Amino acid sequence: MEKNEKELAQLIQEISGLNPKKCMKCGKCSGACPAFHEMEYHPHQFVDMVDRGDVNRLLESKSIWMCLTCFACVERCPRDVKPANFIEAARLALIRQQGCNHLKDEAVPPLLDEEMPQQAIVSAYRKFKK
Amino acid sequence: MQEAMIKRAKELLAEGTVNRVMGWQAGEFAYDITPTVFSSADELDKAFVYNDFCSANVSKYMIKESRKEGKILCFLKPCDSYSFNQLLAEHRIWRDNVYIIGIPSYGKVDVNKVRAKGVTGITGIHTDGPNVVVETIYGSETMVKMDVMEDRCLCCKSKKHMVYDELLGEEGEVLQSNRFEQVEALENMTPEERYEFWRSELSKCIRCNACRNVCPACTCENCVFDNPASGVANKAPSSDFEENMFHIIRAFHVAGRCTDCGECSRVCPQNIPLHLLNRKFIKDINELYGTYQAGEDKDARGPLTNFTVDDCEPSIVHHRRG
Amino acid sequence: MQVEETKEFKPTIVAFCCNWCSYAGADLSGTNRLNYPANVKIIRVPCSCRVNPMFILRAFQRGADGVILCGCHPGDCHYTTGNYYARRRMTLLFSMLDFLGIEKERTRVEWVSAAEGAKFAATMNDFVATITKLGENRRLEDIRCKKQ
Amino acid sequence: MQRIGVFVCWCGSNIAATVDVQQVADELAKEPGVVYSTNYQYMCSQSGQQMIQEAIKEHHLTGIVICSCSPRMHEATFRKTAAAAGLNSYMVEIANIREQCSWIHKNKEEATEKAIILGRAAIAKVHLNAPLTAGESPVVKRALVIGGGIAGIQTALDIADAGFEVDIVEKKPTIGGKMAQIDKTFPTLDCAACILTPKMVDVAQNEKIHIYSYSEVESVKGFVGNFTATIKKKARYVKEDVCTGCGLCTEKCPMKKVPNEFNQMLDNRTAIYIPFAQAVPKVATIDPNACMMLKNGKCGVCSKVCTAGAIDYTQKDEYIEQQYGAIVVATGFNTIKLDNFDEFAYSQSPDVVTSLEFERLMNAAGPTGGTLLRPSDHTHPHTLVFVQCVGSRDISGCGKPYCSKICCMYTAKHAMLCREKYPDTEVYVFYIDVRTPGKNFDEFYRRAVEEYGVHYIKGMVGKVAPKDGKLMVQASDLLANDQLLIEADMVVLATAIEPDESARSIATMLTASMDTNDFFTEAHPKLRPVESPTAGIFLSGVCQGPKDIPETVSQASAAAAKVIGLLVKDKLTCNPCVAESNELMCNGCSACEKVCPYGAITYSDKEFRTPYRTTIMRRVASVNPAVCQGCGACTVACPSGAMDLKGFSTRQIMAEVDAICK
Amino acid sequence: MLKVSVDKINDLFRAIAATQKLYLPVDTNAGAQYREWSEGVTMSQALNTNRSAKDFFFPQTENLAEFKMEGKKIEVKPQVNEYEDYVVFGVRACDAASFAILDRVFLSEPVDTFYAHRREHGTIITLACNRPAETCFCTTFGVDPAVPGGDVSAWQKGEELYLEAQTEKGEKLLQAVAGALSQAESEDIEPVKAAIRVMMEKLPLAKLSLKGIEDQKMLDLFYSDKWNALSESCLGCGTCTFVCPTCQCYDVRDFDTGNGIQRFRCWDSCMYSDFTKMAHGNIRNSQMERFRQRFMHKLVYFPENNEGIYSCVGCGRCLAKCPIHMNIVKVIKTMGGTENE
Repeated sequence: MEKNEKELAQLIQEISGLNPKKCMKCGKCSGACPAFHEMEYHPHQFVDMVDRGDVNRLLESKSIWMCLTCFACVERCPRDVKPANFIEAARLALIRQQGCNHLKDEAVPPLLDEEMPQQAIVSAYRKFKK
Repeated sequence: MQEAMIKRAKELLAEGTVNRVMGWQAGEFAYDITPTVFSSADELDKAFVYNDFCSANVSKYMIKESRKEGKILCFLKPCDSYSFNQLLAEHRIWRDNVYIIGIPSYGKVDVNKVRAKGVTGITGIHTDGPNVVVETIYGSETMVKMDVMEDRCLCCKSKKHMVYDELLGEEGEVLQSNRFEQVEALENMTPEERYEFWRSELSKCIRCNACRNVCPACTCENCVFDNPASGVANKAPSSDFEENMFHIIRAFHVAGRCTDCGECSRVCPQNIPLHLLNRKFIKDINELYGTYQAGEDKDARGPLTNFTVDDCEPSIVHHRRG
Repeated sequence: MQVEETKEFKPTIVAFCCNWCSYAGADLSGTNRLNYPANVKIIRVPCSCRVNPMFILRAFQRGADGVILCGCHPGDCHYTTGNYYARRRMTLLFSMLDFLGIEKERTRVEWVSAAEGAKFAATMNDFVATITKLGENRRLEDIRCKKQ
Repeated sequence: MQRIGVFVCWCGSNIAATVDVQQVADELAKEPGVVYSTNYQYMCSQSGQQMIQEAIKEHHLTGIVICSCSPRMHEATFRKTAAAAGLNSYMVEIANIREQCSWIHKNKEEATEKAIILGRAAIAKVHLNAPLTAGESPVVKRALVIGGGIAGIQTALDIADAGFEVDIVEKKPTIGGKMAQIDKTFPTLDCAACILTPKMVDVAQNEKIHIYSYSEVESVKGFVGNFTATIKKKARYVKEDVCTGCGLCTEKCPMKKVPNEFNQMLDNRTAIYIPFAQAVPKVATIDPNACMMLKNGKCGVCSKVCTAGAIDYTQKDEYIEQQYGAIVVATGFNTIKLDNFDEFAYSQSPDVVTSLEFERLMNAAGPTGGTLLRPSDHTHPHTLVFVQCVGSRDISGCGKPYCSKICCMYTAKHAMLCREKYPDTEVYVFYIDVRTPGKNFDEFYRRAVEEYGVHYIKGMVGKVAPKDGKLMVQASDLLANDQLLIEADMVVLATAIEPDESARSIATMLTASMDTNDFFTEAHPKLRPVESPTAGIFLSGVCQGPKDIPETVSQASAAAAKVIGLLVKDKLTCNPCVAESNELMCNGCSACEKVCPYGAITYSDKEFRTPYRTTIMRRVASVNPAVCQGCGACTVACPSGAMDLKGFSTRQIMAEVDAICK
Repeated sequence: MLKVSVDKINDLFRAIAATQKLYLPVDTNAGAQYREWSEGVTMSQALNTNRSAKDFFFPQTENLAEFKMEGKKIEVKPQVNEYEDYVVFGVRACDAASFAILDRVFLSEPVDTFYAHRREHGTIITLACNRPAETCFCTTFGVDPAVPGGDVSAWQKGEELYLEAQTEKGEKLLQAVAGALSQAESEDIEPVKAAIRVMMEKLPLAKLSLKGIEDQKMLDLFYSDKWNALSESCLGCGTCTFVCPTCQCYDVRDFDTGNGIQRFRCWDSCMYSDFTKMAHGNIRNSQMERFRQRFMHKLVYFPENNEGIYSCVGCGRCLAKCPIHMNIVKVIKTMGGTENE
């Protein structure tokens, strides 16, 4: 069921319902992005990567989780491309790849804080596993 | 309602606002109502009626009447008001000469449906709550009004008046109607079935022109079918083609202007569901060019005298449905 | 050989072409010697918006098996807006014919520019093939006009 | 019954090789009404034409059918031939048996059969042809130019040069338009005023040109060659012919705090004002919204100081009716409002300016006398950021979907001028694409980069935030894949341009079509770029689409050439194949009027006789044959068949259909 | 007098249909219409058909001649029809009475051969009206629905159908199908007749009389100002004329088939604006005149020329079908027709 890269890019487009081809590569999204420096790939690159079908790198990158979803890029984009929607779509696509789980089971333990209450861990599992 | 209408009409006559009243006149058997122009209080008292059989759309008469001397009072049911408004849009009525009173309509009764229940020798009919009581020489019968209501009233599109100077009774709302159901049913048939359906319907046509002459959108000085120079003139359905042609062109000429008042089907002596052709155009227009109700806004541009750059291509017909 | 050919169904096709684009396109396909069947006969009209639904019905009445309307591409109309109106009229007319159960393949609209001689020929070839497959027009014929 | 002659052309072997021309001629001879039928090698040749003419005379032909090449080739030829023989040119029909028959079919039998059918169709049509005479309409030898910017000025000068009267209607108190506000022009960097003002003077001094300044076109009626325009001359409360333009009143006026629109509101003017020193006409105008005297009758200073006695507080709007043969639209443009672009802090900081404001700030006649100073504190800016494509190429709905075309070049100009005048400034230009197609344009841009050291950064500004008197500009640098934060003193926005707000109502007045962006549509995008589809309406300058000055001037001259071409004619010959309304059948529904692209159809109430000596008033359509172009849209819109098209009448087309389907 | 049981009526139909075509009223979605009988077709119980029975002799359109054209040659080909015998079953008294009126027009010199042939080949079986409707007023014109006329008259009494030949043609038909019938007595149907007459008395229009019109001068009627109000809302459609059993006006038209001219005739209506339009124009320009023409013709001109016979049989179709419910009864009453006491 694993999708290849092209299909993934397609999926992201479908989820977002947007057309990355409309982008005229002005960079205003990245110019407006408050989380720019936290990201490995920047909003304009998201769009471009989805367009080119080069999404594996993107999905593996932490960048997509760095987006604050402040929608500055959506607001500013003159071409109605809405980069943030692609980012959200990329997140969803990734989650779908993981059986609709936000995290893989094995990825959880290293994230745990020793002092984290038991209840939080359980509710986290509830939250992140479907 | 009838009393209120007569009262108001008399007032307007008395104060000189109008000198005539367009209304409905009682006939021989309760259901045979004739649209009539009344010019005195006496006449109104004698014969003015407003009941479940006053189904004739009187808006078309205003073309002629509004050009006469003095102002005429015209009672319009909600669906008539759409036709009236459309005629205004087409500059056919001189608005200044008409005083309009909007009146409610609670659905008209189709005497043919009453007869279809095997009732004959009708001497009187009156509404009794949800029922209709029919007096005949063979006795009296009670039937549910909904069962004998005109088809067009069963899928009424609006109870709201589009144009009026004053209203009697309560104003209604534009309704969510299921009036396209029959069109849809036909669309879902195979072309062969549709062809058979229309052939059997249209072959009944006797070209009496009642549909055309009653239609408030058909107001041409000289109809193309009466004009030998038009190349399509004919008097009789002398071949299958002529039957099709008459009804296609009739519907096409009113496309975008037809308010769906349903008079064409009401008057057809051969019970051909002619309104379905008009409704098909309305449905297509709504689906392809955005919802448009003729007669709703007299300043709106009709769908066939308008376009957008991104209109669908005619080939859409080839792709839609089978 | 000859006998066989006469038996074969040869549809009558009427093509309404606007003077400025499609008629010129048809001329161009002639200039470029691009073949299409001889059953296609062209009627020149100033603009696709001159074509009245009555003309199309008339053609069927008189024995046409297919009617095609060609005009300038939307946006290129010599009269700026004519083909937009034609587009709406024809869409509604074709839909109505379909509603009456008349084969929708018998009517078509194509936009052919003055430069598209090849498209004109290809369109006509395709249309003739479609109509030939469909057979004679029976549902919108007038028996009085049939050749006896 | 017509007497029809049929002439079948061989076109050498072009037709004759695949079509049996003899058979075609023989078969067509049998058609009802055909009294003469022949074939010949080259019908279009001198001898072929002679043959036709002789046949017309000898056989008293009332109509002829030529079976030959496409009517697009020789229809005109054969029409002339017929006319020379005394037959009406419109009694000629062509059966296209070359392009649409012999050239596409290989089988001779098939091709011959088709040629015969095409011939029959032409015969059927010619049976119903009626002699048509091309109508004539006189041409008023005067042109109206709406708009007095450089486009209008150039058009007016060129038309006047050819000896025709021209009226310019300008809504502002002076002509000159946007160009008068500009400092320098690209790519030569010569001063706009230096090249514009002499032209303005030319206009003022040209006897053939009349300027209606501070005026608007109120209504336009009529059609090509014969328009009647009503011009509203707004009251300026100063007698134009008396005012000497000395300017004393403007010095004395106590109402000094009126924002100065000529300087883009960057400074103030008085209530009575002359927009700028070289204004034409150089006449003062009282702003009725600011003048104390006009508002509450207290003041009257200007009247007291005016030695010429030009002030007239009682002046009223004046309406002038004038006839024109042609109208040129030169309504120009404005920069868009920046309300939708909060991110650039335009409304928050006075140091964020549009490029047109920047022009004024750099202009020696501007509010700062040509010294570049920040509007906020009048200090010299050291870091300037230019943002391109502000509101252009925007499909999000905030701006305009098109490219405004001029911004790349003027931004390069601004950047270059800054660096030239103030070498101590750092200049950044954020661009998406730099578009410089034009003579010496790219060289100009490269000079800005290479010689003047302007920092061109591919990327867009995402946010401008005023902070401590500075402007924090956050932008992307796409090539470095970085986000920059620049501390700027000034930000200049290359604001998109849009058609002047008056354009829409003028288009409606003229029944000229517009696109969705309110630019006027040209009759043909390539081949008739300076004409509107509406006959007699011409387009000059940005009203048709974004343009720079050189392009505007060339278009202005082109429009003038077209106008001159029209005005030199004494009469216009109209295409006789126009629509015609049968009043007896018309029911006045307006369907035809709505689909007419030329506004050729008008309605009037007419009295008609009805039986028994009665009459009835009916609204009926009539077609102006001078305006109608003969598309036929109205004929189908008309449900009653009252509207028909001459030369392509319903009956003619149906006869062709019949003949073909037979 | 013969009879057949109603449940065996198909035997009778079968016997008739064996030798000639049989038409009878059949229920359709357009009311009862005459259709050819075949196995499985059942007769309508409706009082009357939507369209009148005149269609059998005077169809709505009928080809008269053809002009063949080839090039410049024209050949005239008269219409040749082959006529077959046929039977119409279930015609009501009113329609049967209308045939006599049509005959006066079409069979008087010069005889309309198309009509004459159809009339000759048709045998009419009438049916008495057991349940008359409110729109019926045939008695006003002397029609007795209890004695329906035709070539054969039929009465239904309970589960039996009684038949009696009225003409030679009828006699012949009944003889031919004698196998399907059994003998009966004439007195058997007297109660049916009586019952019908009782019902007729009860009808709302039973007392309608033309006495008041007969007494008036033709020109007084013609110039009466009542016509204006009566015709005011007339739509000018042809419904009344086309459903009328006695309207017999037609137009002769040419149709260009592309290969020649088809000359045909088709029903016309005096209500149409182009009715009797001539080169000079129209003789009746307003709808009032057209409206007046129709009723003056039926009630005054026709009787004037035909020994007092009205050109209306009181079938009531126009009462039921007029889109605006203006009809001959309202006209008669307004113009001075009285209630017969």
